[in-house]
Amino acid sequence: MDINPVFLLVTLIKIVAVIAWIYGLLRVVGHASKWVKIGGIIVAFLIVQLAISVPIGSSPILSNFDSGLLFQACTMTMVALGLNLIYGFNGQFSLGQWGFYGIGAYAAADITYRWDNYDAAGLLVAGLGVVLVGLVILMLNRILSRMRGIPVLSAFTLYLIGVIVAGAVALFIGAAIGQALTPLFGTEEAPGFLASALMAQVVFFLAVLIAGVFAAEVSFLFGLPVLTLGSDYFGIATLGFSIVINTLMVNSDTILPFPEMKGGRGMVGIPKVTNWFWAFLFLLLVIIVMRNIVHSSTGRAVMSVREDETASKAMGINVANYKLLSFVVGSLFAGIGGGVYAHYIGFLSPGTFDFLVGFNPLIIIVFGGLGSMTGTIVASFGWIFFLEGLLRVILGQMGTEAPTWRFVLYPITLLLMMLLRPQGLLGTVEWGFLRQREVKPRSREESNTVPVSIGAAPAAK
Amino acid sequence: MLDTPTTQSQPMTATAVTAGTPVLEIRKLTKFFGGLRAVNDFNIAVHPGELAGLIGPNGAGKTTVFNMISGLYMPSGGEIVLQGQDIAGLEPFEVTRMGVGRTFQNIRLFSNLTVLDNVRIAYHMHAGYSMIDAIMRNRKFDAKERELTERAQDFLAIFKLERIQNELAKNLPYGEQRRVEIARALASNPRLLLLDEPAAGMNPGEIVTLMELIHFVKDRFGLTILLIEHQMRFVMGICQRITVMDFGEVIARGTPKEIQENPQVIEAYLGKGAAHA
Amino acid sequence: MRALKISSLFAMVAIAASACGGAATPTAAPTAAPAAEEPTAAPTAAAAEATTASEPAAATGGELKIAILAPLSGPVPTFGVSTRDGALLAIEEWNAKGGVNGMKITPVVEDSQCTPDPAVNAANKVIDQDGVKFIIGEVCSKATIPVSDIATEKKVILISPTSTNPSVTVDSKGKVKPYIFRACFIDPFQGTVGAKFALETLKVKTAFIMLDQSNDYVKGLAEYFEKAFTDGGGQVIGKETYTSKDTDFSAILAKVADTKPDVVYLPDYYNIVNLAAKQAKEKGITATFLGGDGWDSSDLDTAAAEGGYFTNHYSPEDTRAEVQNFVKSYGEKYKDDSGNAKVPDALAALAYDATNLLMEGIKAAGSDDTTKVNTTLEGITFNGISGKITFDANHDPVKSATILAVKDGKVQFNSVVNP
Amino acid sequence: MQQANTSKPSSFLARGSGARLAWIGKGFLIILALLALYILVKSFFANPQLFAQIVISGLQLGFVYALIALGYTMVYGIVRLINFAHGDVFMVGAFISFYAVARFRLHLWPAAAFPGMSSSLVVLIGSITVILLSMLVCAIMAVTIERVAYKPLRNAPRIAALITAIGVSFFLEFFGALNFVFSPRFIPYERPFEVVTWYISSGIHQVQAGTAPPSGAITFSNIAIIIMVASILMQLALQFLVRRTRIGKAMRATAFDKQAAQLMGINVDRIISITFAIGAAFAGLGGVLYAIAYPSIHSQLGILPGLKAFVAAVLGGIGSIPGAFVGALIMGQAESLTAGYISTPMRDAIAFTILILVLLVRPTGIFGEPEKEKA
Repeated sequence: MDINPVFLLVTLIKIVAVIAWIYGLLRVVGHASKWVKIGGIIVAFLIVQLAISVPIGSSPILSNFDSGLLFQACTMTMVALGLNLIYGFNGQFSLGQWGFYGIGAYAAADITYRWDNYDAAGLLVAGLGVVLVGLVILMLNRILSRMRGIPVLSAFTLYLIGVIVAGAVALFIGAAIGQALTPLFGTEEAPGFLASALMAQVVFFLAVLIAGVFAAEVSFLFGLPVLTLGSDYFGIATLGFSIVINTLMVNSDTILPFPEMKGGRGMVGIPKVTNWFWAFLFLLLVIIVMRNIVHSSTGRAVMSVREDETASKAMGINVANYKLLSFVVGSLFAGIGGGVYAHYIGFLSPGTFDFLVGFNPLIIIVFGGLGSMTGTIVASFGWIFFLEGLLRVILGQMGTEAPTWRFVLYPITLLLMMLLRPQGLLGTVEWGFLRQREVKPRSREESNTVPVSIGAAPAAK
Repeated sequence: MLDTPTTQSQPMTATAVTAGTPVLEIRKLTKFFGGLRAVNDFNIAVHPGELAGLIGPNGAGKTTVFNMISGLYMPSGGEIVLQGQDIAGLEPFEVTRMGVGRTFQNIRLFSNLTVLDNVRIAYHMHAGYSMIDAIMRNRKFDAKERELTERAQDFLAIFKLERIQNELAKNLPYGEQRRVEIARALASNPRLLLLDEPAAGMNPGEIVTLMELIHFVKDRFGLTILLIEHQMRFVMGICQRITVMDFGEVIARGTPKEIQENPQVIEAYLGKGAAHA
Repeated sequence: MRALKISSLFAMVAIAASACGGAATPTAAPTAAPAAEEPTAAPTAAAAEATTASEPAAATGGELKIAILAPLSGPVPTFGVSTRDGALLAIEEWNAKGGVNGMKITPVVEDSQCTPDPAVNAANKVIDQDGVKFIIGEVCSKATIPVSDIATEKKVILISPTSTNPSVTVDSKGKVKPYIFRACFIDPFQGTVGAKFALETLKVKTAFIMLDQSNDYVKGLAEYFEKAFTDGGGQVIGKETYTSKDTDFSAILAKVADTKPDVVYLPDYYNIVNLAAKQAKEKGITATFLGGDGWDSSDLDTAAAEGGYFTNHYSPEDTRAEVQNFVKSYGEKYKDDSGNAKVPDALAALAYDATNLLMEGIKAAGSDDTTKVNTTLEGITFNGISGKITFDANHDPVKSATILAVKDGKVQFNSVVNP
Repeated sequence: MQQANTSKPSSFLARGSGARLAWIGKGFLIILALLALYILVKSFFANPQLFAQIVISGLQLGFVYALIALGYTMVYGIVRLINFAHGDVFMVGAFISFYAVARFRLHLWPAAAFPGMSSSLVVLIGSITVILLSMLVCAIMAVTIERVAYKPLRNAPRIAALITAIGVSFFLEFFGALNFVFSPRFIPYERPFEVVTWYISSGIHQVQAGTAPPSGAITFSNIAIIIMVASILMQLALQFLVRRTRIGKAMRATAFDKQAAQLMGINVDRIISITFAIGAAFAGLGGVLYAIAYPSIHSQLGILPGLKAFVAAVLGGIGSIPGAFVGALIMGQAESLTAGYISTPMRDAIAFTILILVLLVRPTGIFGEPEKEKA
């Protein structure tokens, strides 16, 4: 086949346009005026929505191919931002992000699947279970944080027991009163309140949140003991975690009690609810929450742990807590990303969550620049649009043998990138909204301190 | 995680301590590293408002004592009583929250953060808003964050660092890094300040400035200071009482003058022959 | 400032909006599949987009684009290469005959990696960018399932040569997906044939099943083999699972040696057979190995599998003219590293059949209108390499199975079992 | 950990209230250990022959892991880099020997050069030649990789080198999968020598093809023995190298403090290259032996053994040579026993759970030195 320069050009233009769009969005969200902000977000949303849905000629600007990439980039951004919080901002080298992504995807898919199949009891158990487990964890956390010097393993065991009890209670309650809710679904012909189209959206929204929280709870349990390990050891333990999760997915129908997940065969029948609105909303939520955390006292504490644990401790920061916090929040983002992904693709298979693919978020955050949120976002979009978009278009045009070269070109790009820019694409540059607001130096007159006369600053410059 | 930093609106001066009761009293403090005895039967009492010095040759165990006070090392035995409470074996962050600030021998700044952030981090435990407030960016967050920032800037102003507050800590020259570190330690609102070789690597001119600075902050914030130092000139010029350590044990204590004349100290510093010379 | 509040406000507005139309957004996109095009003629980007779609379907003359989605990279590139080669051979032959309905066939090969996301991207790309209306692929069920949803939505005909998972052609509610077909028999048939062969021809009593839990194909075969074998009076005395990445089967084989079954059913791909059967031989296990079409490969270690039997779609030794011609032309077109003619494996044969099926369907429909092709395919009777193919109500092919024996270092034709 | 033996009743902190709960965590671990022990003991008494058989297969696996793990642990010890490409070097080792044997019949060269040589000697010399060739090629390749992909990043953040390691790993896997390189196929491996199996049943007998050994017999093969011997020899050789030679001293110095070593006149770059070369040579040997034991090779062959070996190195305490060895043996047994008695599909999951549990008890692995307390 001949190379078609127009295709290539269009694809390139699309990549540039997407990055420009991200830049615009971040600028607009960071704007001081409330109305510019609201308007800007809506415009940013509408631009893409129109490009997806309004055909020019008979095909929209963003075809299904492009919008598919867009959704994947959105979920990848969420996952990668979460990892950046864990690794980039808190310095904990984690390879387990992909596992939490998978947990989120399967959990959310399971909830909407149950909804789709009128399984009221199942829905109740899932919702209640996650809430109860969360409450138990919070409660135990309050109690245990008052005790001093409790060994991590003991705390872990107590949490584990608490979680198991909470899960059992949820199961019991769900089984007891779940059936009573079934009439709410109505019948196929006359759908009840729960089965309505609006509820599909609401259930999806809740499912994604619940999935995120569930991933966060798992990460809490796992992270509590494992975060006591040193950096590289922690990395290996998390790699192990994602492999364990993957194995459990493969055996979800035999070892775990989820026949609808069908183990290695892959879960089918997940309603494809994700559209641009949801992807955009969740992306925006994750970006905002992340930025608000990072640019706050909590965020500074998190970063201080990365910079110097000992000094951080000496500043009164409970290092273990902040490691756990960023790990849990990072996993929450991954779980949300997974939930959005599951409802975009409508099919889950353990192969998607293989540990080899799990290096991708790590590659992305290093590419974008560790500790740079903008870098992560741009790298996520750029990575998907390059590997799945541009490379596919180029190789597709170079004949029938060329596609086998895809994964030869990709690592070469990776190598060159790392050798040329080891600090990442954007270093620590942030755009618009994500930039820390510069604090103006206060002049001496403003400050309420007594002027000091301790001589000039030391001469050692 | 999930803990809310306690809102403590403490005045900038430390709460008055009844004169006579030591701020810090260490009794029979011992530390073994494996079979090696790093600190043996160490005793000291630091009284309110005092500027005490801890000196000794390299490897005498001074920093180990500091690390045990600030909770980085678990003592093998003994008591560390801070204002009537035994803090031995507490987590470092708990010790800091009880009012012990410290600097490090080899400067330990958060090097990829700005000077302002370095100081703000120290005030984190008194930030007064939770992560939820931060996520919601509510009024409480705005108010407290502003208060916290202004406070941090006050400290920077005291140390003449306000012009470079947005520089990354790693880009500062050595002397400024030292000052940032002291400012940061002070921002954690301590009653007792532990300074680990603050004058290391400074020239005589800088040392004079530093001495003035330490005197100033001590009076300004009503602090009690315990410092480790190598430079005799510095210690002799600033400390009221000095404890000398060698091989993990206290070999002398007294006023600078007494110490200067103590033959054991001279021997420890200059070797055996020197004392008889 | 209050970005979060604002975004939640925005969320509420948009929820209201999406409640009516949100879920429908994907389907709101125009479903008219873009037809064949001459992209180089398009002067600008926008025009290219437009031409992709607006040029009317060329019924006669012009170009017929067929996409081949195959895992050319990723975990199982070897399957992809065979599939691609088989399909390309068929396309070449049709082009040599002057194309279908006068249309020259242009293949579009895409790498789909046997993984959902890349497969979906590849499918979207060939449908949206290349304007393809017919897809051969994917090989792996886990990639074909999500692609089949897209194909159904876009009214694109998809024939998977080798995906055996029922969910490929039937959705989760049990409804048949229009436009989706497959060229291979599904697990129940093959598993049952294997069991019958063991019981009736080999006359064995006890069987040991080794299966890969994570591979639905293997699992399906094993399941139906077990059922048919037990129903037929045999006894399954052991069942052990492994994973596709395992290389060491000693622990399982120790159990096999311990239980001494008559046959070991190992319905996995040849690479696993090469390892497991070889290790079994070395451990002195004498049980007969029995397997499925996954064994079929020129890389099957015949020394390891010696004495074994497997069910397959076709045998290169089959004397039928179609088969012999196929084997000959495949060998002429594709050479292995040392320049010898390659013997097509089942994947190549099925891809070849799937492509021919599609062409016959298009030819019979008289146009490249996918709805018409769908109808003709449903009623087609096609004589392929892998036997006579008709489709049942679930778009699964009904055809015969071949049993092959590994004997004297060669794979030999044994018998044909009709459904 | 040492607890401060303070007897201060006035402490308002109620210190120790949490410490008194230490038994919960310990109890949890003990229950898990007892459970594992129970399964093992029960299985042993249920069928001792089967148990022995499974242990033997675990040993074989463990010794192969040990060969790969040595490379991981050496490289990590010196440059603190998790060399993800190491598993793929292992794969290349297997392929080199495949080409040497299947294409160039290199394993038969003594017969061609010295006609009349006894066939067993031909096999012996031929096989050793093939193995040495593989080791050499792997060593050269690893040094090249180090020069191209890691050395320029020595002063960059550690993660950059890790990403290039992943990149190199992908490159080797997928470049190898190209048709004109190793091809994407699973290739039946032609062995330079045949595997002979013996069984123990009132004496040691050779297993004849097509006849089953009597029930209850324990079988073992020559390749298992070769792997074990080679692995132990290499381990000893490495210990000797590191402990007794100048290069070894330089290696230890470099591992301890790169800058100080440089000041002492040690050519750090050379030492790092040598380390990579030695590690890769072991991987190459492992690759050949692995391919002989499990004779089906493909371009992604190295991923899983590489990963397992790496985990083994971590388990034993990364940076420690005996640690890698012991870790690999534990890993092999864990896998084999899990597959045999608990659940094959959960084999990797359980192996990793063991790793995590061991790390919780000993945070730097079994032989790892505790991380320095720093202040």
